[in-house]
Amino acid sequence: MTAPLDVSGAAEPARPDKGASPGGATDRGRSLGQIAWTRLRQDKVAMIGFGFVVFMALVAVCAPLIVRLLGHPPNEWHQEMIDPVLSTANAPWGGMSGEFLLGVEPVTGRDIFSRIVYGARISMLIGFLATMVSVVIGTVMGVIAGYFGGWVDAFISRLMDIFLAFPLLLFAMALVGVIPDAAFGLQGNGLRIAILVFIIGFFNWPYIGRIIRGQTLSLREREFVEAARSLGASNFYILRKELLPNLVAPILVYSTLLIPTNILFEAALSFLGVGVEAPTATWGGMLSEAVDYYNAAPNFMLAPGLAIFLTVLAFNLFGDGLRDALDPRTQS
Amino acid sequence: MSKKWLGLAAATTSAAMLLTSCGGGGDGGGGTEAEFDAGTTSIVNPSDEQGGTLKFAHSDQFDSLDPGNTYYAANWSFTRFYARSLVTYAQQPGEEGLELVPDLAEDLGEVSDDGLTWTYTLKEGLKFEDGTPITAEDVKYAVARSNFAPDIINKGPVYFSQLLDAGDYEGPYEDEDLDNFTGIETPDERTIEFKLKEPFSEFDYVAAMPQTSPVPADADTGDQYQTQVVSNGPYKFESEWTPGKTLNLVRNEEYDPETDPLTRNRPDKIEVAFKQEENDRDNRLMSGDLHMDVAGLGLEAAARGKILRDENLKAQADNPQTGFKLYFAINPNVEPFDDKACREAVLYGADKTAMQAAWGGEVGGDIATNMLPPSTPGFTEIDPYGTPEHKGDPDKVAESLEACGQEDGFDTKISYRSDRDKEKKAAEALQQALAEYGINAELKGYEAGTYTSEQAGSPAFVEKEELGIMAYGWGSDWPSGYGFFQQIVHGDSIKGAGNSNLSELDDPEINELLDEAAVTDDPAQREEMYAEVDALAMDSATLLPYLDQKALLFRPENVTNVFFGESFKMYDYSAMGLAQ
Amino acid sequence: MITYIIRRLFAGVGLLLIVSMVVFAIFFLIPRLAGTDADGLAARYIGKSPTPEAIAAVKERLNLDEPITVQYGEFVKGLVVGTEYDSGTDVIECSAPCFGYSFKTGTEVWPQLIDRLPVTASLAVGAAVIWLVAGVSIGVLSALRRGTALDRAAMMVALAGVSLPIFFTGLVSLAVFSYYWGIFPPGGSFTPFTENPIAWAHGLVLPWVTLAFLYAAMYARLTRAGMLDTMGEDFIRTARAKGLPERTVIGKHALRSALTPIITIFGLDFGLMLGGAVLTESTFSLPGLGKYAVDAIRGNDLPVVLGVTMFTAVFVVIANLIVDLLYAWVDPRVRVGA
Amino acid sequence: MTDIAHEADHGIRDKKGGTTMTDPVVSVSDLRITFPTLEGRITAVDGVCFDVEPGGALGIVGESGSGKSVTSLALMGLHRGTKAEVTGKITVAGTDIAAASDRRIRAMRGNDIAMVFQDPMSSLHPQYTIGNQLIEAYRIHRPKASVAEARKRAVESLDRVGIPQPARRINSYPHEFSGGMRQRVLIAMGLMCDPTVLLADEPTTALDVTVQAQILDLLDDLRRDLGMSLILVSHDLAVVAGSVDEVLVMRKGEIVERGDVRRVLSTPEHPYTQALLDAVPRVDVSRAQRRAQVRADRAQERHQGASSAAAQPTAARPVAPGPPGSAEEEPLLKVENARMRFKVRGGLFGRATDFYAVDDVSFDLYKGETLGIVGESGSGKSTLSRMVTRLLRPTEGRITFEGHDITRLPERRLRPLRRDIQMIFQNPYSSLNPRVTIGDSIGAALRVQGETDTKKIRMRVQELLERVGLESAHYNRFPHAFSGGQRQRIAIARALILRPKLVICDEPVSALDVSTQDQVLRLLDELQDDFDLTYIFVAHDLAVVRQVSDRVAVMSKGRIVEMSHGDEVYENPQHDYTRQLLAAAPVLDPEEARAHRADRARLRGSTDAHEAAGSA
Repeated sequence: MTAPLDVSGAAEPARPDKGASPGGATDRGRSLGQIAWTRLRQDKVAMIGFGFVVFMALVAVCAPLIVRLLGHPPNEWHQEMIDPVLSTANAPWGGMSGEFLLGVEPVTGRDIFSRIVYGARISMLIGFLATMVSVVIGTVMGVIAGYFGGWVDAFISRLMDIFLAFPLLLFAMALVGVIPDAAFGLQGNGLRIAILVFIIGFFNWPYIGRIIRGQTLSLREREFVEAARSLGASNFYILRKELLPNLVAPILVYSTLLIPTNILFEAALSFLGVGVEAPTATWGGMLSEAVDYYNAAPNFMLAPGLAIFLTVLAFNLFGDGLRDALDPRTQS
Repeated sequence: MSKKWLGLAAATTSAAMLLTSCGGGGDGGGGTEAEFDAGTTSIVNPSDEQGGTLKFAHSDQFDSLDPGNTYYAANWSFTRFYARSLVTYAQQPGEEGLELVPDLAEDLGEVSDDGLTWTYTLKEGLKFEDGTPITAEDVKYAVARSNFAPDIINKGPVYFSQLLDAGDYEGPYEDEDLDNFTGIETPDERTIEFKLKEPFSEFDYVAAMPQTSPVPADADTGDQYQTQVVSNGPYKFESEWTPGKTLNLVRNEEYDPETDPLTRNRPDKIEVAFKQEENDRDNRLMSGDLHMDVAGLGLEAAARGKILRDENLKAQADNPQTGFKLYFAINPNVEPFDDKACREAVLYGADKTAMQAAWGGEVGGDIATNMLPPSTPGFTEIDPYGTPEHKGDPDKVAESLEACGQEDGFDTKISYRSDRDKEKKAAEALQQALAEYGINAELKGYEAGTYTSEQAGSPAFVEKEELGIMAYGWGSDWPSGYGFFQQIVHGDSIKGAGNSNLSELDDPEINELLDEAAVTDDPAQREEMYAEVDALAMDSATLLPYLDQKALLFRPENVTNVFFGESFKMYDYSAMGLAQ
Repeated sequence: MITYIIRRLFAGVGLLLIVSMVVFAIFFLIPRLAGTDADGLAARYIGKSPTPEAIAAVKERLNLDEPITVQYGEFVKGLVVGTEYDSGTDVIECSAPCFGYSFKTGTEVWPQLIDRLPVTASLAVGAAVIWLVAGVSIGVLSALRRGTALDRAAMMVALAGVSLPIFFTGLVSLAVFSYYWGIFPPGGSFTPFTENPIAWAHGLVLPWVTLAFLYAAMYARLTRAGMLDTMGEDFIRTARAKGLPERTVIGKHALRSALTPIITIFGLDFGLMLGGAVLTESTFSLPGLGKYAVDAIRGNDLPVVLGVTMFTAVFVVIANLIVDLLYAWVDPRVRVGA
Repeated sequence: MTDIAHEADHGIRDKKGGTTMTDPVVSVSDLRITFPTLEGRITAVDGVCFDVEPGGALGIVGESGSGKSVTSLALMGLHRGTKAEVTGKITVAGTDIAAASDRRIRAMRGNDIAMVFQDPMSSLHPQYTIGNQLIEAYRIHRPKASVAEARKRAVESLDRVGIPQPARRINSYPHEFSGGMRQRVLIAMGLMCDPTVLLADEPTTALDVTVQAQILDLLDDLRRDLGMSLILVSHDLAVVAGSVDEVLVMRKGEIVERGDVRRVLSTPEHPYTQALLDAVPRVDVSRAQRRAQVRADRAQERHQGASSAAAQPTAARPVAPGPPGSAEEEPLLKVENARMRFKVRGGLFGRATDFYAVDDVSFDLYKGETLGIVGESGSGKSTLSRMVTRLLRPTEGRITFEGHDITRLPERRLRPLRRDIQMIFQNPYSSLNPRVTIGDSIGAALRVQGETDTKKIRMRVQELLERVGLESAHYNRFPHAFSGGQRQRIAIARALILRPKLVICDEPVSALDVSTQDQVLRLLDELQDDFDLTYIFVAHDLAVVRQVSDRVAVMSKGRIVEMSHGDEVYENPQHDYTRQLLAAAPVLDPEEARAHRADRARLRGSTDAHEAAGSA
């Protein structure tokens, strides 16, 4: 996936003894997190990514408001915009105008802008929630494997191998297809989203799990864990108070990098026709419908494609920046 | 030589175009001119030239090449190249194409006075591709294997097993003694007698199915038969075929055109490539590199846009009705549709123009107001739930809602096949239209592969999931009201799985009418009865027909004798040849 | 060494068994939990007119009434010793490894898999060559020119590469290069290499490049990170202190170290891809294993889905084994038995 | 091997080595090296000048951050292409490093001047055989030489540095060698082209003391036999003492003192050098002497600081407790026949074999005394200390603390015991959780033991922080804001917060600079007095152990080979291994160092075969 992230401090160089007064003037009394944040703020590219992520999150949250101001309800048909013979927009540029900012969908005449805005909700929601599922499962399994070692580690490691040997996309497709229509007290799109979140999250946990396991393995050997044990701390206390704070950085970084992966995964599933129920707008779904109109309505293809691209890029930029900021090796 | 000819052809088309644009065209007449929709009613490029390789492409693959094991119109049309049935459809454009003509049989079926025995006599001198003569036993065996061994061969229709009086015959694979199959008697080498349980006046249509194409028992390989079908038609398999691989047909030397009412031997070779990408297929069609889309479902959106914008290309396209009725079935066992008024609210609320748009606008289909397809003999236009411009009638909706006590509307579900984009869009259109009246429908997409077997086609599932409205489409197995209606409105056809009577309509009056039509000899009388069924079915307010589907078909210039066959609702492949 | 390989092969078989169990559970168990009974499952294999007789007959033929464990047992038996199918008139021998029999198309799954493998393999091998060459060289170059405009530009492109959904790049490239300009054939066509190598390559250029773009971007990032780590290693300083020219320092000392971990990742990626590049094959309608699987999932052709998944898992297991052996060869520290 | 046999001949040093006869091979003048950082450029080396004569030996000594390594890299021209800015003039074997072309520099590297790096594991490419790496070094400078020739040369070179069976071992990979052997390989690589100057940057820091002595002996030999100049860079004055003629002492990028090694070590001029020398623990200074010194210093401090400090709790304590055996009191800790077994996987079939890290160890420990445990890496000393703290459960034997058998107590019942036995770890960078404030780190012990009153915890932590020489305001800071020495103080505070009776110090100063080492040792001494502590002091450094221990146990291969009163062990060692260790210990006096070298050669004669087998 990406370059391994070392636990903060592991590769820290020995500092010259500066006498009785600790630290330089700059990092006096601040946590590593605060230092990382300062460094992150200096990384312009990462901050642009962060800005765009925040922007997309806002778009997703405020979708109804934005659409009310700038567009039409996402599922509203506008046949007056469609040529009855050709099925595509009856205005130039795919119907792009002040009224329809990104033009209209062929056949239905729905507002592409509104659908992109609403599509952000699905992408972001599933991206975030699925990542949380992966992170929770991955962290728990990774920490358990790394901390307890032995047969527990062997078992969990094999389990991760097995997961990695699965063609995930096929599995997810198959699973979404065979899942019941009402379960867990949910139905309709709520259930579909829950299932997508679970499946995407569930299949991706080994990626996080492996990293956390590795980190835990190296942390476990650190003397502060032994020190805690020699104070009489229980395993649970050590996991929670000693290991977890050190795992926050890698978890944060890999969550940030997993979100875009999951957004792409959701888009791919929608593209392959497995996703939330119509007529709910999703970027992947729009893209798959746009295939037929690549020449008559290129705006229909480009809009969702670029939406996915920019969002994923923004997350990646931010995640890369975050990793650099939290990486002790680049501290100098 | 050929270059000159092409240049000439190009000149003619542009002249025709000029004429069209001056408003002079349209009459068709001889119908040899290549103009838009000419192939729907007339033969384009008539020619008797032989030779060449006719190239077909399929975007997927046939359910089976075994003539006894297939249920797709395209395949029924295609198998005519190597599998002749007892009777078949005439090779004519327009309505004449719906007429039956004897093929292997000397004449159409002869029915006994009690209506229980249909007798066919094979022509003389008929041979399989290996030269062995075709006997009545071979036809009997073919029917036995295709209808009575559902564990092995189950993709085709099962009219014979429903109609024939065969007792508990277990099929040729379980019971190797064909004499135990009493549903068909073969008093001599050439006579075939079908013994029916009850009279059935339209039996000739059943006999026209490829299932009556003879199969030599010792060459049968069960469900593997499709890899090496023993031909009795003008072409045979070049070699053993592997499913998915390109199919090559070559001339069958044992075929005698004299015995054939059709001319179906123009090309030297026939080739079918499967799993061809649609857009690629369309481009190759337009370039003439490929001759036909064998599935006959029409062009994809990209090509459609291109053709409709380009008069030259448009002149090579036809836009006939496919005989498919697109409709929503409303299930009265799902609340609140137990109340007819609630069903009527849906019928009045539907915006059929939006649904038409979903299927590609005017090119995609004509707005339908009743169930029976217009090309069916006896079709009468009625519009019992008509609304202004087909866009829905707010007043009537409000009235109906009030009548069923749901003034503020209600919640329901609309199911559709998720991998069928147009059906999905039509369902969305209905959802949007109903939403305006407070009828909030949740869309439920299911895979087409399981839609009929497990979801919409399972009454238990429908009730459990409360699928009030279900998108569906239906085409007739043969061009009559019986063939169209029997499966979708007859109470007896309701099944636990694989049900097509989605509205679970079980109206004694309709059932009786259909049963009676089955034993009525006079076609005119039958047609009247079908129109009556049509009216009754509409009156049940459980069916919302919205479109008579149309396809935009393309015929490359180098293909001769192209016309739309009304029988299988696609170009008649058997007649085609290639310009040399 | 031999013992090690044998042990790994056994572990691989175990892995395959688990994979098959999971797939089996997904396709045979979950539909039942979702409320589909044996009748419904049987109806999937029947054409447009599933009569009760047909359903009963098919249920019996496919053992759908048997408990799932028995059905699974049959499947495994088929894999190990082969099995037989009744075609009606004959008994079809499906010899081991029998991946099952598609009742939808009336064909054995195994020959179908073998039939589609060349497509997927052509796609995977070609793309892999491109992405390895492009990704690694860009990564190395970027690392060596760290901080320069070249590095930044390359890394931005790489980041864009990993951020672009492959089906989008695929569609755009199809639209531009195939439909508008007509330089390359549209998807859907595959000419076997043995038939016409030029047409083979010509038809695969777009899928290759599309697929390789994503992976090249990933590998460029990985390589760069690996190179940067390696260039900071003590042994690089040693190599320089020996007086080695920079070319040797990088080409011999740095690259070997930096590329070693990439072998593992490549093995897994390549193994998975041999089981079908689902999105690429779908976008370009290439008749490979991925497309086969997607079609099978859509058409509910369970034996095929099971077959493709198992096939993929086999590739992954083999790829992992090869990678581990290769790794031991490249990096003496992990040599087995040490 | 033959060269080693003649080693005794080199006991007398060639005194002419340091005088000027020809042009210097290495000449550095006004060297200044700066690095850019986020807070602007920092100067790592500032105005350094020195010359090295042909055949001469120069030592560069300094603590971390003194700029000694940066200087040595500059000699190789290894700052080229980095962000470092180098000014001043460096000439190596006639090559002007600043002006020469890259090609010229490359021709010089390895050929005129060869460098031996600190960490032999990471300095060799792990994926190539050593032969490959040696041959490469030769052929790059002798392009006409055939592979066979280069290979022959490589075998010779390996033989020269004392690698047994060099013709066979040449095909081995670095990881197949022990640390000392790897360092020899690295030296052999340096010798491939007969360089004029050998530059060794901390060549022995990662090695055990006996191996360190061997490597230093080897370097000394080579220099003499091959007439090379040697530049030896180290943080340890004792390491350079016996190996160089001239020494530079660096501090913060500047040279604070230079001169003949004997002169600098005997009569240092600069206060920093003096302080440094004072801080170096001396193996010849006994526990009693040192304690007396510490107490005297402390009393003086107090006297100067506050005259009110009348009551000295230390005064009541004897300098050393009575002889252990004769004490009528119960021993605080009793270890009987303790064994610790680990399963080691390996072999073709992955069969596990048993390995005893601690094998049949017994000792008693009395209240108030300090037991030093000394041994080299792998001797089992750390395992033993973890058994005593019950971080490990002994496989066999018995451990009794205050009369209670704690050998097999379950984790839950151990909690009260944790109050009484505490541990101070070796690496203060790894023993403090970087994500937890030091206040929380120290307070964790109280919290784990059930204290819930946050205010109380805070108060006690701050109290203790001040006691170990930090400020109470540091409570909310994170470990990264502290230096190594300060971190170790924090670690000590954490160990003491529960007021334990027994503290096990596992190499508490080995990661620290010499001057800091001394401060921490003093602190430990003081605390022992103030808190009435009993110590087990585990270390590899003989001198450190001697200074803090009442009794000393020498461990080797899991066993205690010798245990007795501290001075007894040092002045009258009974076991061969102890003698080896003592002979290997670096000493500050150059003359004595030479005498030790001769001793070592004699000792080695008897154990040569054994050592060769052990390192394979």
